[in-house]
Amino acid sequence: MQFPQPIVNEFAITAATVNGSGSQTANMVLMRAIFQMGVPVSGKNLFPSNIQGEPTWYTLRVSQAGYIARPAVTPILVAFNPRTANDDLAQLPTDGICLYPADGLWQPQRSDIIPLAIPVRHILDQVGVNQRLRPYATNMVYVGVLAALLGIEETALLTALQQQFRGRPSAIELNLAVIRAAQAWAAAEPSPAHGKYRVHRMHATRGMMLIDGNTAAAIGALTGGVGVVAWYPITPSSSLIEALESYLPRLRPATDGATCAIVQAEDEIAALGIVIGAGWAGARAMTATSGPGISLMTEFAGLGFFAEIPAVIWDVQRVGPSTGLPTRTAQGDLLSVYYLGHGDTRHVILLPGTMEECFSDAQMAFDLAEQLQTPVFVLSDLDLGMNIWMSHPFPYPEQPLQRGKVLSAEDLTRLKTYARFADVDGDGIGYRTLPGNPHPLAATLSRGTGHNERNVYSEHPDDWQRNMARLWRKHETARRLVPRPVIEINPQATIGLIGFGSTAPAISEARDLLAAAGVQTSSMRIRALPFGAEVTEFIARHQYCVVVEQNHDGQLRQLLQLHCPAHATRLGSVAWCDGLPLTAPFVRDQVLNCLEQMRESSLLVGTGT
Amino acid sequence: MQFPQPIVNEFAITAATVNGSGSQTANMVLMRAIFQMGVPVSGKNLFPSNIQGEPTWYTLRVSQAGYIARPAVTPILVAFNPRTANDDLAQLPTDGICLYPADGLWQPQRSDIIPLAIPVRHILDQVGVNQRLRPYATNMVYVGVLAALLGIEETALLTALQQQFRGRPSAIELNLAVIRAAQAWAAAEPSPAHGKYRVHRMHATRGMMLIDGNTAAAIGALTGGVGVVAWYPITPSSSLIEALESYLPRLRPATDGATCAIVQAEDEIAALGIVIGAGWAGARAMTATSGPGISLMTEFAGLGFFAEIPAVIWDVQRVGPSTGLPTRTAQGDLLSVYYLGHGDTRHVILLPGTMEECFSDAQMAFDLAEQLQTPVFVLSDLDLGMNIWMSHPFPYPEQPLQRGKVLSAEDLTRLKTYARFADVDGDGIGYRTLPGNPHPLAATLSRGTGHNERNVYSEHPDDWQRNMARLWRKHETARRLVPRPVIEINPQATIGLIGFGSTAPAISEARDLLAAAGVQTSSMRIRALPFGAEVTEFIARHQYCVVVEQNHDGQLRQLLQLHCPAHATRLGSVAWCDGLPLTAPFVRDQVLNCLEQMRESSLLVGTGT
Amino acid sequence: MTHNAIGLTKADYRGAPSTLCAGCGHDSIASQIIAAAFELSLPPHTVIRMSGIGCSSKSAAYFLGRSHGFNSLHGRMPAVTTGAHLANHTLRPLAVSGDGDTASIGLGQFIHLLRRNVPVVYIVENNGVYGLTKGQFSATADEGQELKHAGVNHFPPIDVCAEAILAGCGFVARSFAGDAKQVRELIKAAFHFHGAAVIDIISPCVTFNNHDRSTKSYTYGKTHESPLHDISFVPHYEEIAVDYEPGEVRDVQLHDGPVIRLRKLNRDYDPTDRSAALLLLEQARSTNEFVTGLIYLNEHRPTLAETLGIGNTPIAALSENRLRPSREAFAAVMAELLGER
Amino acid sequence: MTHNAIGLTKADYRGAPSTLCAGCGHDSIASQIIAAAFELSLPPHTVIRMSGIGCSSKSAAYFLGRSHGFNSLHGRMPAVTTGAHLANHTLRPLAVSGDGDTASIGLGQFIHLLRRNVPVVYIVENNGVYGLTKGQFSATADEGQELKHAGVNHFPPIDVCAEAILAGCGFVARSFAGDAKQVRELIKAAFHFHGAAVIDIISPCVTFNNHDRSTKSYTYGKTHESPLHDISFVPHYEEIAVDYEPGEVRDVQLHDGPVIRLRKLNRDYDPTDRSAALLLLEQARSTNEFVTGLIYLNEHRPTLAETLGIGNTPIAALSENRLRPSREAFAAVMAELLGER
Ligand SMILES: Cc1ncc(C[n+]2csc(CCOP(=O)(O)OP(=O)(O)O)c2C)c(N)n1
Ligand SMILES: Cc1ncc(C[n+]2csc(CCOP(=O)(O)OP(=O)(O)O)c2C)c(N)n1
Ligand code: SF4
Ligand code: SF4
Ligand SMILES: [Mg+2]
Ligand SMILES: [Mg+2]
Repeated sequence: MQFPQPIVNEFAITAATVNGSGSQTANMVLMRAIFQMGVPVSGKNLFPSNIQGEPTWYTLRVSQAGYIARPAVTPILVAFNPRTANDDLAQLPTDGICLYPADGLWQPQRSDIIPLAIPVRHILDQVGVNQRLRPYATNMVYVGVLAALLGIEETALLTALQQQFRGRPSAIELNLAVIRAAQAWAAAEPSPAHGKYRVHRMHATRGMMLIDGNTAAAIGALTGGVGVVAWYPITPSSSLIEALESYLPRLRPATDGATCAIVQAEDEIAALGIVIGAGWAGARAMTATSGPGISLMTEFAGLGFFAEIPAVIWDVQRVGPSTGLPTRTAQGDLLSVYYLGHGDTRHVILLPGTMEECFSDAQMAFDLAEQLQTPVFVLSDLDLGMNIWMSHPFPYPEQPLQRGKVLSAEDLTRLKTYARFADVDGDGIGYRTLPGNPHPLAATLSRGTGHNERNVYSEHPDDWQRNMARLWRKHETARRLVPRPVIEINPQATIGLIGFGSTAPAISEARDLLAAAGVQTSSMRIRALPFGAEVTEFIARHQYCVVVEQNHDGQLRQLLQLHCPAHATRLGSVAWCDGLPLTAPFVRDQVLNCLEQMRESSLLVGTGT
Repeated sequence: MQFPQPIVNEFAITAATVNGSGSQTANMVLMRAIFQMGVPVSGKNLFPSNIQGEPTWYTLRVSQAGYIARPAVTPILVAFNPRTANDDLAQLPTDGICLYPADGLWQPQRSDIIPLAIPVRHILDQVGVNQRLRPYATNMVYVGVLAALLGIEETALLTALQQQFRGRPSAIELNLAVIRAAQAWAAAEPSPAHGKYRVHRMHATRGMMLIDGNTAAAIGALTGGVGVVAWYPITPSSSLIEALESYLPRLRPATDGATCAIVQAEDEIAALGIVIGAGWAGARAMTATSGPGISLMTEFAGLGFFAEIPAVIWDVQRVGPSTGLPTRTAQGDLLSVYYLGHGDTRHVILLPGTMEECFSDAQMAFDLAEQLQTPVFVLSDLDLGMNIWMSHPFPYPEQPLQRGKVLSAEDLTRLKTYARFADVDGDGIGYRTLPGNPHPLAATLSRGTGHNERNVYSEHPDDWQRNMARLWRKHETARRLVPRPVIEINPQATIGLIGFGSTAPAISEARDLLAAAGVQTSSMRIRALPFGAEVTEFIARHQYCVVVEQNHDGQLRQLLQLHCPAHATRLGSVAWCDGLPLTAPFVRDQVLNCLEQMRESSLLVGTGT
Repeated sequence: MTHNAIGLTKADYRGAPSTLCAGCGHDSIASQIIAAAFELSLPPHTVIRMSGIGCSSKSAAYFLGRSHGFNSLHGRMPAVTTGAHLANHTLRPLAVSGDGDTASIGLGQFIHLLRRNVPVVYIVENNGVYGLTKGQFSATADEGQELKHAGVNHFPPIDVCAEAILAGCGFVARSFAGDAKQVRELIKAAFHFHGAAVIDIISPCVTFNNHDRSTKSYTYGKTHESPLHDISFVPHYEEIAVDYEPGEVRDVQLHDGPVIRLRKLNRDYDPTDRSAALLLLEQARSTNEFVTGLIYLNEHRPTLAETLGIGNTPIAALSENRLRPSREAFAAVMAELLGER
Repeated sequence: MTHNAIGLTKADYRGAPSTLCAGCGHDSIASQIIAAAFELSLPPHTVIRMSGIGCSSKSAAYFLGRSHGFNSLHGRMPAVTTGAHLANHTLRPLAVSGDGDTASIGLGQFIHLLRRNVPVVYIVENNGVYGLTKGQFSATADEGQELKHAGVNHFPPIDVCAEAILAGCGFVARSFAGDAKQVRELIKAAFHFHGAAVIDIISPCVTFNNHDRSTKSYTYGKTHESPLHDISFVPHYEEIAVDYEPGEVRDVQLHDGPVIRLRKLNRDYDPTDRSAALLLLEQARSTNEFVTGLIYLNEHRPTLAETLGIGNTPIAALSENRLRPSREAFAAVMAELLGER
């Protein structure tokens, strides 16, 4: 098993460890170091809903081609969790490398792989790590060994450590010592694992940064003028608010009093209630939650829609229904959020798919919420929100905040008359007056009950019907204002792939794989609901479209079928959710399957209902 | 304005009064009396969300043809509310009769109608009604006058009073005295109003009864074995539970302890939580609510779906979104209930459209909930639930309760092994063990978190995916078990009308009107979700189908389009909601409109999203 | 005086005409809200009317028509009020709620609002029933109480005042809707208080709190089997009025219903002792009395806006340059993320 | 003894292996639940394990594996428990919940459960933080407390015991997870109690309640700027154990965190005086102490099933002929509706 040529910059590593052991830090150091070497990286953290002691896996992909979807195969395994080691080993491809602690009881029982037993205890003894910190320092050992095997540069490691342990020199020192000792051991250890996979310096990551979507959203919200935040902790959304809280003093210092009020509410009902109250009183207000919180917010979402109050709600999706899998990723809330609330409700939803979009949507959500006077949902997910992605730095906004139609006391003096919900401009959007506006005409009593144009309680059938018709006009306005889909047309393609959010990397890589298999495709990544005209056009111009999404029921497909009934039977569905981000080969295979089925039966039966 | 022939048994009356004045009792006496004469009647109570002092209208339709939809035109007006009298008068057709109190300030200002001023004070003086009861007795005055004008028989009136004031002779006496005095006055009063509209005895109501859907549902639930009821008051569902409470001692006497526990919860979240807890522990449990309550139940609905707990939830729909119009009717919760809960959820929904179905669905909901081990929703509405309808008496059930798959301790001893969610029968439904089952294998910890077949917490991707696939199989099983649609095929028809619930009378009358206009139609009344094969077949066999429903967004149409994507463009929509039950002429006109539009553009754009 | 210090008349503090039942206690309270706001010369636009859902909550439409307001969701007004306060802490929320709204569905939000000390004047219009849904028991109904339509209540009542004290509320009072003067004075005092102020006002529901047997009432004189028992008829009642002195006890006959015993706190009662206040409520509970007056006072807690360090300018009025990072601060964060520092 | 009165071993009362952090107070409590159930010889199938969501609620999986159970929704376990009781009142619910689950999101349901007197043994595993979501403050956190990740808490804590007493709960106790004997004895007493029994157990979160400055703690000895501050690393801790006598005061050093002061109630303390119990809690509050032991006892209220008149057979076990009207009763109602009588 000696290989003539090393595989350079195109491979993946899985580190299988125990959560609460600090392995996540080790993985981040590794990822940062490779990124420092200019090589594109992506990482997927598969962690349990638990604080300490349960299995966790980290998959690090290195790809000079820039592929960042979860890899289907990882030829390097760090088998540092004896509880899962046999299963993990079974996933390793032939000729794969398996690192494991020499001191443990577990040993890999496969002859077609390259085992490498690491004397962890010995290395830690060498460095003199105290007993208490050993479980932690153990993880830095595999970082050092991998650094040696892959040829990760010393400067890159140092920079990575500095970024990771910002301003804590003693931490850097300890970790560096462990890494160096492990590196030294590995360098001296004769093993076929050497030289098989290598990281070579590139310049593909220059000017880029590593960030997670929750942090991007937090910075976006602070840039977008958020003034009130109310939230209730829930994985995977908590870190969005916690990032916001930690960036607040730096980005929006409280020189003359706080510029943003953050309140941890007693539950999600209260969280959205506070946001609705704040939006009503004129602040840009937001909350972040996940599935169970969304369900609890249903009644207030309906109030916001019907009383026409701006609000921004981030749903960082996890696997549902119910409590589901709190630490796994999914795209399963699309339908329930779109229709959130009894009666005839339908909401505006933004669907970011990159770090840059998490940042920009966080701002735009406020603009849209205030322009449309309605709750705006942003559907992110655990993969986007909590995993680390490469990103271009975010641009400082060049447009002023769009604060929508608000009448001042002076405006009212000029106008002499005021009706909150009069559709003066024909776009379905009335003019607000903010509480505190002293003009005698300004005050109304906002309400979730039926009302006439002047916001006065009314049970009159016409008032109700007209109001609902106006709300539909507003929905049409929203259709024009939300971000356009990201479309890539391949002129030779008769097949279109449609998706949204975090599946973009898998879909885009799958398109290359499909092309290699002779299937040309165009692609459309939906950026928002309600859909615009481009969506219908894209579908109309392709013979078949396949909607790829990470849920069971094909929720985006359902909404697209409703939007384009004439093309309903030409919309295929690849809907899959098991908590893991999709891989490109899986998408390729499923798309091919789906196309075959569609060609066989020109008459498709619905599965959506 | 003298009419040669009276109009017999085919007309309508609107009584415009003030709520809290007791007029509802007067209207009921009138309705019962006409029903007693064997003539088909229907009544629509249009009341405010208020306890006392606001306008209220009651529309009583008399139809020998058996039409029971809300009438589009009512030629007799009881203008007993001066606040709305001018508007009410404007609705009166030419030659209509307007009764009004002679003592008030208001007088009808139209020359094309027949005014009849009633000396209310004088009549009450005659009877000697005391001051305190006058506002109340005033209403009985118009009953007496109408009895005289329409020729309502004395015995019918007496029976009606007896039914209304069961066991309160002094009340009967007072009311009868007022009615008689008013009758006597009217008989003596020369007026062209005499003899214009008449009630003649028929036998069309023999063996039938008058009842509201909430009472029918309550009797059904008690017949269906309900054991635990948890609820939170909300119009228009409260009377369902209150009826259940009042029939409980008679239908299910507590000879050996209560047979049904009824708890008023602190809110709807708790109400459904109690129901889920009781269903889990083996009781037939139910709640009843309306839109805002449904929104609050979202999280527990998802838990019930995913932990697979039987539960029955009545949604007596009112106008939404949000608090909306609490006392007006709508069919606007179909989509939100179907998708209630984040993640991939879809629920089983029953859709009663008659009193008999309210009764039978109340029983079947429990059977289905226990057979399918899932929450079953029953969507009624204010029109069905609170208005009085004619009904056949309900049949005593001949089938035993269907309690689904439950394993006893003996079963477990025999089986030797147990996995809660193993799909032993291939129908997606596992076997339950009930709490209290002493077998050592019986106990599991139910949960809303991801689990394997043995109901043990699992984050394993395959466990999740397989479980969701099984839940879909269960959904397919539900499709087979739920009630079939009510289909009427007109062999000559190329047009199908589709609806559900309380719009049935308007749709069926509209079919006659359409036929009169030369348009033959078939009809399908959907009885449940998920849809079965018949639904597709019906749609497929008609050139165009028009879905008539009482909401803004055409919610049933959306679900049908998803179910039959191949026919999506041949499904037209008449979706209208202003809080009033639909009328047949309105439906006719809208259907004709819709058909014209569909014929014009063979390529329909979606409006659903 | 027809004009107050800011030149407004009492009419300027009125709202839409009430649609509540004649004689409803909530209307009496609305009148005193109007009177108090007028006498305090509150600029209408500096007050925001907040309410949930119920007859009591509806009444927000019937006073201070020139104040902005939000008639929100059943039991969830505290959250909406908290948000409004955070967005604009220069506005003073005046909240009206019912006992169902506050003590049944809304109990959690009520307590958490008080913990945060949102400076709201929070009036509970307490009738022990759900008026708007036709007379079911609320969580403040007396144990053993019987209502014609709702039967017997078997559960101990929640004492809104005791809960408020436990939650850290610094102004806790109780009154009776018919005691116009006390209601008005308490509302005025509450407006002067710096923090959350709760006033629990017994406010008879003339339509549904009409039982004639109850553990703590003498049977209503007349037995009258008559059409009155028709649920669709709501007879007209007069509002109840009482006027009594500090230290006095007054029995009040509610319409067609129970007698309640009010005990007005002595002038020398010291409301600043938290334990004593709780004890007082416990004692009143065991003797089936309602003590009225200012039960507990403690002005030492910061308001929520103060806790969070909000400055003079409300967040809703912050200019764009304070709502956005400076270019420099933004650039610094980007540089750090890029690893440039 | 290895077998109890019904012939089961302690192992028969165990659950799945715990996945909580080493040293977590919740595990100590789970051990005592197991011990108490074993010593009481409870037939496992007569107990139902009920919980919400959180580390504490997860722990329902780690004891009484042969008892049925429901790990339900965050803050909503009280409702599910109420329903289970109504369906089958012969089962005894043993509920574990967290302070977030009970006092933050679940406060309303908690209080309403107690008002109804559902005979649950309700254990609050109180650590003042949200463990499972990584250390935010809950509503029972001390005012002024500081946590590394969550900052300073500005709001007064909810006293679960005081709320329970106000709500009419007849068995209210407090203990400390490390006091194995007291925890076990209280659990056993609670099982003997006929009605809702609340035990608030201070249960240190070793991972997130790790602040070193706080109004009521002395600074943790070592200052150690080290990789320990890495949020992804959870060091191993031992469970804390204390053993002290009635009447004694004991200061307990929580892991890497504050010191709390426990005061065990005297043997001669009379728990049957409701006012006195409230006063005791008020005093402990003002001296920053936790009194431990049985604080309040009152066995006079009927359980919910009794209030509703449920008979011996649980509703879930009623036969079809009791779950359905008789033909005669049904016919009579139909006849009445048809106007035939
Ligand atoms: C979520 C929700 N549940 C139920 C209702 C129905 N509802 C309206 S008012 C009310 C009770 C009001 O009682 P209370 O707060 O005491 O006010 P009151 O009418 O007695 O003044 C209820 C249950 C609702 N509007 N929203
Ligand atoms: C509706 C809902 N909101 C939020 C969450 C996230 N969540 C899980 S556990 C928890 C807090 C648990 O705190 P506590 O009850 O004190 O338990 P502990 O972990 O401290 O034992 C939260 C907020 C959830 N599961 N459901
Ligand atoms: S029902 Fe009761 S609370 Fe409602 S308005 Fe009438 S008297 Fe007042
Ligand atoms: S995080 Fe805290 S509460 Fe949760 S298991 Fe760990 S120590 Fe226990
Ligand atoms: Mg009330
Ligand atoms: Mg906790």
